[in-house]
Amino acid sequence: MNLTACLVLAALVFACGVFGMLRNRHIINILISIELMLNAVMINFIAFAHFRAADPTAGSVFVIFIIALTSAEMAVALAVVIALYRQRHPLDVERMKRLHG
Amino acid sequence: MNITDVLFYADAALILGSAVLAVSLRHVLHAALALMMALFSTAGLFLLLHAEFAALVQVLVYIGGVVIFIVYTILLTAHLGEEVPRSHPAKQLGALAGALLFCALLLAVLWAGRAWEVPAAHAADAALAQAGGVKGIGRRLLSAAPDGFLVPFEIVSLLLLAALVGAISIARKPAGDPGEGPK
Amino acid sequence: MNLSTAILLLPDALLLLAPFVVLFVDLFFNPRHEARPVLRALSWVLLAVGGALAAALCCGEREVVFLHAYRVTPWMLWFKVCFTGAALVAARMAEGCFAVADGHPARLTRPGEFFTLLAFAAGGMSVTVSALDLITLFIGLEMATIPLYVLSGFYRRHLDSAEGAMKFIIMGSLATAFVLFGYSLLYGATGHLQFSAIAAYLAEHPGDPLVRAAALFIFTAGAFKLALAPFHMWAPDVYQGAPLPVAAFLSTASKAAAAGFLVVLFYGPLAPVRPALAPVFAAFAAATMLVGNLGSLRQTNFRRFMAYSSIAQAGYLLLGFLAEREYAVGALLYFLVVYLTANLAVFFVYATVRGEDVAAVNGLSRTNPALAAVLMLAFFSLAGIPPLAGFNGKFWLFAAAAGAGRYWLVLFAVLNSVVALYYYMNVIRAAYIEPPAADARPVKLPRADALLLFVLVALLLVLALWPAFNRAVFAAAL
Amino acid sequence: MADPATSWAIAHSWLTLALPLAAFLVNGLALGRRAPRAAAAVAVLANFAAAVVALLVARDYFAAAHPAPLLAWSFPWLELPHFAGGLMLGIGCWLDPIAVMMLVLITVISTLVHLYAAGYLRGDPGFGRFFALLPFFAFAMTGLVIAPDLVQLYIFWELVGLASYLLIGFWYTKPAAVEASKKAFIITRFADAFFLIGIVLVATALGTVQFAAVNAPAAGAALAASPVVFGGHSCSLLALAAVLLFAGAWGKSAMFPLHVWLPDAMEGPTPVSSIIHSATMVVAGVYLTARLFPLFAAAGSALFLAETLGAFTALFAAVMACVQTDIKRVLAYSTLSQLGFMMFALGVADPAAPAGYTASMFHVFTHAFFKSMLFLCAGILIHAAHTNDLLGMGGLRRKLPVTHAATLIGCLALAGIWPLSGFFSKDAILASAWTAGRPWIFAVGLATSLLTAFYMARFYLLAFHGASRAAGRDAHAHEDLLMALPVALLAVPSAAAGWFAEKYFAQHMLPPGLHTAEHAAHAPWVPWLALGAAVAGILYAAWRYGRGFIPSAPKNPAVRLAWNRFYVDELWQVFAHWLMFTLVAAPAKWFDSVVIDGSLDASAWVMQKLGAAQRAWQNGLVQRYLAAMLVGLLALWLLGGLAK
Amino acid sequence: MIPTTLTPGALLLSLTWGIPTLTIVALALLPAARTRLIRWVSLGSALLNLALVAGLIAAWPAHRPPLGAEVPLAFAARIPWFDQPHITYFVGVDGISLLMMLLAALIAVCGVLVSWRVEARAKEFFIYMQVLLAGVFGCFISFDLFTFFLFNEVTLIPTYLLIGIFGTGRKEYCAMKLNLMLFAGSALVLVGLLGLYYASGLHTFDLYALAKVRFPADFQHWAFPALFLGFGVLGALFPFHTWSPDGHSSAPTAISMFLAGVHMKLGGYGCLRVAMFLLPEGAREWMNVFLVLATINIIYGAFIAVKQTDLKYINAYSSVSHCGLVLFGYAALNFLGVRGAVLQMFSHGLLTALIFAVIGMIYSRTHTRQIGELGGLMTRLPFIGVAFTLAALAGLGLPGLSGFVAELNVFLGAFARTPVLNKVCTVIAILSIVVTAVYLLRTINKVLHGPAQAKDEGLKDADLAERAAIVILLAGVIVMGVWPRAVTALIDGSIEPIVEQLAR
Repeated sequence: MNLTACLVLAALVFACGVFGMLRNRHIINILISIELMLNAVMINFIAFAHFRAADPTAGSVFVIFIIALTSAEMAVALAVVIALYRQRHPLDVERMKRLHG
Repeated sequence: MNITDVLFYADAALILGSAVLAVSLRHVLHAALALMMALFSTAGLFLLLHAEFAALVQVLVYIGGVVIFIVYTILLTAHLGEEVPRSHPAKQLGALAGALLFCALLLAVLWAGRAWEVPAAHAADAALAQAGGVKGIGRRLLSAAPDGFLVPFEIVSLLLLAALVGAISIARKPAGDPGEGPK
Repeated sequence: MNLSTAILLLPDALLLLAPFVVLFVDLFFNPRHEARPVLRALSWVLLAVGGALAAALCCGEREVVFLHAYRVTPWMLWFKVCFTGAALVAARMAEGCFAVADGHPARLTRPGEFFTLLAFAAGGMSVTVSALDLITLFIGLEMATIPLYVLSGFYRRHLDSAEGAMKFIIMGSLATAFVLFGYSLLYGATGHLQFSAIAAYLAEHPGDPLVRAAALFIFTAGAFKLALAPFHMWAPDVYQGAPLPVAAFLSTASKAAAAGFLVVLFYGPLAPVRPALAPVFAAFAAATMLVGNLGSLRQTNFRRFMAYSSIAQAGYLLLGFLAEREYAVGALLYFLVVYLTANLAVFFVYATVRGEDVAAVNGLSRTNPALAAVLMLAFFSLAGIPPLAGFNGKFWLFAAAAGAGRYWLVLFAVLNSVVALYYYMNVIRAAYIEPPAADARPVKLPRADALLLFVLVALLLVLALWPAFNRAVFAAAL
Repeated sequence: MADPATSWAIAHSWLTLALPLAAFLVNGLALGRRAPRAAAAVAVLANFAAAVVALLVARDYFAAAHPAPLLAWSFPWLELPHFAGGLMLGIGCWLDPIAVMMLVLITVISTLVHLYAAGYLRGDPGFGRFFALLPFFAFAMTGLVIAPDLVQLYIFWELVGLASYLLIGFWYTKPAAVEASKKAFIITRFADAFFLIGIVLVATALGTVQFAAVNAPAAGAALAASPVVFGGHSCSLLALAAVLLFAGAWGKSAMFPLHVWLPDAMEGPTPVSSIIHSATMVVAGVYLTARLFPLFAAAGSALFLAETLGAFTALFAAVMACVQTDIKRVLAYSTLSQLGFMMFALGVADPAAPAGYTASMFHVFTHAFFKSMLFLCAGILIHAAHTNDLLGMGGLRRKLPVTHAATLIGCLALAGIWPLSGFFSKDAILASAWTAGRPWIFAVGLATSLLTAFYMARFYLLAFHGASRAAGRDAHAHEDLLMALPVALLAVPSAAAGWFAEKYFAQHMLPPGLHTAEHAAHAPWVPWLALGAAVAGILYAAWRYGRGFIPSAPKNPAVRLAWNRFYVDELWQVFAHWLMFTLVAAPAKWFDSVVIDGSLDASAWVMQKLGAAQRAWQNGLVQRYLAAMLVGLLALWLLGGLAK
Repeated sequence: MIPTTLTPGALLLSLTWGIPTLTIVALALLPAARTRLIRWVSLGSALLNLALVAGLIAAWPAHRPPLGAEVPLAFAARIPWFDQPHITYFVGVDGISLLMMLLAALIAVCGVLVSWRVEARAKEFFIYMQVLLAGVFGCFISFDLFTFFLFNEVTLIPTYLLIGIFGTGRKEYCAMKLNLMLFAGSALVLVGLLGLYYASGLHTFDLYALAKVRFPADFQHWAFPALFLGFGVLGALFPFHTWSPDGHSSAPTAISMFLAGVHMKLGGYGCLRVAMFLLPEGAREWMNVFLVLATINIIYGAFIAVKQTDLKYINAYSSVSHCGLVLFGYAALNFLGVRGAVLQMFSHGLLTALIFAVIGMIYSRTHTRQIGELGGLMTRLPFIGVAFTLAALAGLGLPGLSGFVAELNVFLGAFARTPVLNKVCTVIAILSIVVTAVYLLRTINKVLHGPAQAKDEGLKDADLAERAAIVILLAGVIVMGVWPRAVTALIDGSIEPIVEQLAR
């Protein structure tokens, strides 16, 4: 276990998120991919905190804030999903193209 | 290779595996469960890295709150009926290529900047041991000292309030209120 | 902390209090959830903020640091002026949307939530520029964004609105992921979250490649919020879906916040890496101007049009980052203030005529000469024609790029503003040369709105000619 | 006898300039429209006063035994600092024998023509306007002849051209007149452009434009010393400058092939033809050549041109005059022919043997009188017969006795019959050509004399003899006093000028710098030969037209060619039109609207298309947007991270 | 030392744009229906300005600084304005700017006079016109490059509206084209100005401070063409001239007069004042290129004018040709050339304004500008006809009228420059006067001469206001032609320093 391994892991997870974000058509799938990316960032923070930082606590603190933020963001995102659903709009990003040009 | 290493690599494999599953499973609910899996194993990684409090929050808030909320939304919207069709293979391939390219470049950038291999002013081991603990974090979060995070802590509460107001505002059923918009 | 330093914190305190005031008024004194009481509450608070800002600018000290995590200096105050002003104008703009008849496409409901979120967003922006550590910065920026996600999707029965909001959220989240990655690298490189500690580390290790990589990631957040190409693509869709006042707020305050965010970092802890990023600023500025201007050509939807126009303006804005701090911050502030003023005036005119399309102002000079004049002056200011302040604003920024020796970029930018002049003049043509629609009739403007418009237009002239403002923003940047 | 230095008249010679100008201003601004008769009176009186002053000037000037050129007065007009050390252009009065001669000629004839016009144009709606424009011409012409430098000359040269333009087009509702005026202006302008180039060249090379300096031997030497090298060829700057300066004379004096404007100029009222297009303005070219004679002589090129062009034009125009039937055109071609005489006389002269120079000036002098008189007579004829066509006249000698007598004098003078004025001057020219050793030029001159005599006799016979062909139009033919008086007055010098002035010219009219003429051996047979030719011409005309023969439309192709003026006009039309409109202007317009404007519109189109493409790319699919963000991030790395 | 406060002299100078500005306010406050009052206020303001400029010219001999003064301006004041970037409100006048101001003031008065019949949206019309005036005057008194540029750009706003609202023909297209091309020209200027600001190392836009700097050759190498081309666009330099025929032809009469007569001159003025004055080495290096372009302008504009059939287009292309003569004069890089160019600016300004005025009067009566549809107007409209004739004659460079004086200086100056190219181009330029004669005579012959047309029966000749406008302009044309020393005395001393600088 070393820092490099952690970072590579985080990068890979992040890349997974990128892949999912580009590939999946369901909005919630895309949101899940975003969660993965944020998760990768958290891995980074914790890894840096553990292996290198002069102020290791800060890493954990930041992670906590990220989680708080994510929940806020997800709450809003899911609210919009529900709003879309209420208007009988398919949760398919490829059909979400009323606005363009 | 000691036991920590073994645990780490196993955990990493788990994280990565569930991440791959989370983005490649077609069914949303399955994907959400895979995400939950990934987050769980990440919490495990945090433990390995002595970030106990982060792991705790991860499990309680992230998984217990956010992912459950996702699942709840999935269930709520599921009876919309139709499945979202699979992406066009070319697009999937493109996404894969894009992700790989991204990953490669990301690693290249990190590699170019591999300054971490020269250890900087590293925290003392003793400090490290309790850095991720509840006590340390709690003190920092509520401290007005130069190294405290009281201000952002207060502000994030505002943020959460704002998100709450907003989410409710949007998600609330519009039936009751007088017409708004023609649709 | 004595009075003259404490006064610097007063505006922020009031601004962060504003959403609560609105919520409070809405919950307890507005049983029928009408727009007017909450709007009035918000307006008064914002005016109080404005007063506090003025007081802080006039008699405040040069700096105050609150709890080691929150700093206020004059240039930050100017940013706060932008946020407050934009919020105030957007709020007034929104009032009309709450007042229109049921069934009108512009109709808004739930004023309590609307104004609360608007106030939250302004507060978040204010926090962003005052941050002294990465967490506060991050939280501030998110607080400036998340309410806007909601606001842009505020029409619950408009698919456009929800679609725009969804796109905004998805793309915004990706940007958040990027910037967080950047923060993590920065944290990893320096081991700290406090700006002072980061700066200290960078002073010792100026060429740390990890920091530069971090800076690139962090830049994306600003790029996204400023809608720099190719991070711009959310903007037209979101603006089009969003209620008009929200679009106005997005194109003004939100951009100012993004600029503030970049200033905080690139003239703060990350200053040592900024010179290395000059090619980035130059290339993104060029691409953004081009994309924005091309997109604006032949747009018929007003908000889309303004979105592209704002994108182009963001491109000009980016030129400021090529200069050194003493010059850049002043130039950016100057540009922002006049850009905000003009943009808000334009949006206000469209809000008044309730136009979805650019063509809504056809023949405006016949039906509402005063409104038409406002529109014309505002657009000429955006186009950068003197004696309106937009000219000076652009000039200062071009001077920044020229000072960095990038004359080709300046030329490219000015030629871009030729294209911009084309489409701005097309709107002016609509207002002045096209005949009015058959059913067009004069709009009756409430006195407060008329005053507001007058102030906005007067500002465009006063800021251009009266040197005190220039002196103030450039002195504030020191 | 007054001394030129203290002479009142010379000191006040500006009056010759100022009086007509005043008449022009007063008539043009005030009187012309409201009180046309008063305008006529003002114009006549002003010209008369100017003539008096001019005569006094002449008297005082020639009082000296060897009258030297002198600058009577000068006003600064425009300073050219930093140009060849600073140059002051002024409006001044440079008096030398030819200038004084011209001054007298212009003012006197101008006065008479003004008088005549008061009768001729009586009742014309433009009466007042005419009496504004004609003094303007007198003013301009005076300024031209007294010019001490090239720039003043050019200024008044152009003003004279303007006056000519305005007067040819006097009847501006008549399309032919309008066309003719335009043609005259543009063709002379074409020549003047080269003239101006010449002036600029001389001014630049010498740093002066004063005639005194330009004509000095040093100037010629300086010009000759600097060759112009262009594309491997070199020619002396002197030759080039001389040819360019001569170009002005070429156009103004209507030398072939720039002669086409002069016959058309007859569309103007007859008094205009009389003074401008015969007596004074058209000889300005000859005058210019005489003015710059030393310079031209040094160059050679210009005099060679003058000689050959003059001779050719003399013969060429005479041929055309023989077949014309328009009364004024006959006179116009005759004028062309005589201008050719004057020109080649100058061409054959050289500073050492200036007989040609003297003869040319002499002919200018005599020709002015009888030709202006002939035109005035033609005017009376036109009034009488209500037509310009000689074929529509005939038998007018009883109805118009004064005119008849005057015309006879004029025709004989022009034909060169002793002892009328034309004989002396023409004889002098022919003699100078012979003595200068130019037999071919002499032969051409002689042939022209013969033709001249023929067409003038034809003119006379067709107009006055035979039965009237006017079909009653001439029933009210009469001689107006105002018109007859100038004619009668002009008949005197026409008849006698040569006789009494010959010696005078030989004595005084010498190129600048020469005080006594070395008269070469006079070939005594030349006058006899010339007289013989003239008589032969007259006899032939009498034989052809004396018996009441009416020329019908010519059938002989050679005559037809001459009748159609050798198609030079048509060639000009085609050439000028093709060159200017088809070859240059049309492609230029095409280039402007298609290439230049087109490229602008194309760039706008490209921008629009790019805009459309950019908007098409923004297709609403969020994943494309996300991909764009990724691309942006990659671009960031490339720009800011990897590329150090 | 130049005062740094608003001295009385500087105040007077500022009033030249201050009066129009105050008039704008006054007009804005007047009710739109009171067109008579609006007209009179505009005329009063224009006359006041003319009086002011005349007064300044009268005062010039007494106030002109001694030869060799560091700042050869009268009434100069350098008032600090902005600190960052460092900008001053630096006003002053020299002979050249006074002459240009006189031109502007004269044409302003005439412009109001010929617009006497504008009824529809008259308030807007006169307001925009005053904006245009303010910009132009401000430009001529500014010696800080920023303010100079600023005032220059101010003229863009009203131009678009004036042409777009009140114009004729393809007015919107033409207005847009004019504005975009001029703005693009300004782009180059802006880059050049910023270059001067930084490359001088002084961080100033002060013209005379910059003039003391010897800019590095490689800077001059690119900055000169940028500035010269940039201003050249406004001066209708080939091939960036096409905005001018279209724009000027579509504009309403008074605006055509002002745009072609004064506004275009800002380009020539800027070329001289900024590009050549500050970057003499660049000027020497590039002048052959611009010489050739200017020659093309002259001959090309003239030939195209030959082919045009719309009166305004004829005059507009004639302007292209004549404005080419301005740049051509500059290309001589010597005293006479520059003086000729300045004289040509003045002369052409008056002339083209006169011709546009006359064309406008003809158009307002006959409702056509096609020369094929016109004819015989001299009989119907003698006053206008005579004015047109005189204007055309001045245009073709007839001595005694203003054009000749300018052309003579330009030709002599250009020919005096040594290179063969100069001489060849001068010859070509001189030959262009023939083409000029062709199109001008063709025009007046077709329009004025020939038999009077029945459909023109009852046309009224110029009214009092129109006569006044014509007389004012004609007087200028004649005075300059007959007594050019009146004009050269004003400008010669101010051209000296520029030429000295050019030789540096």
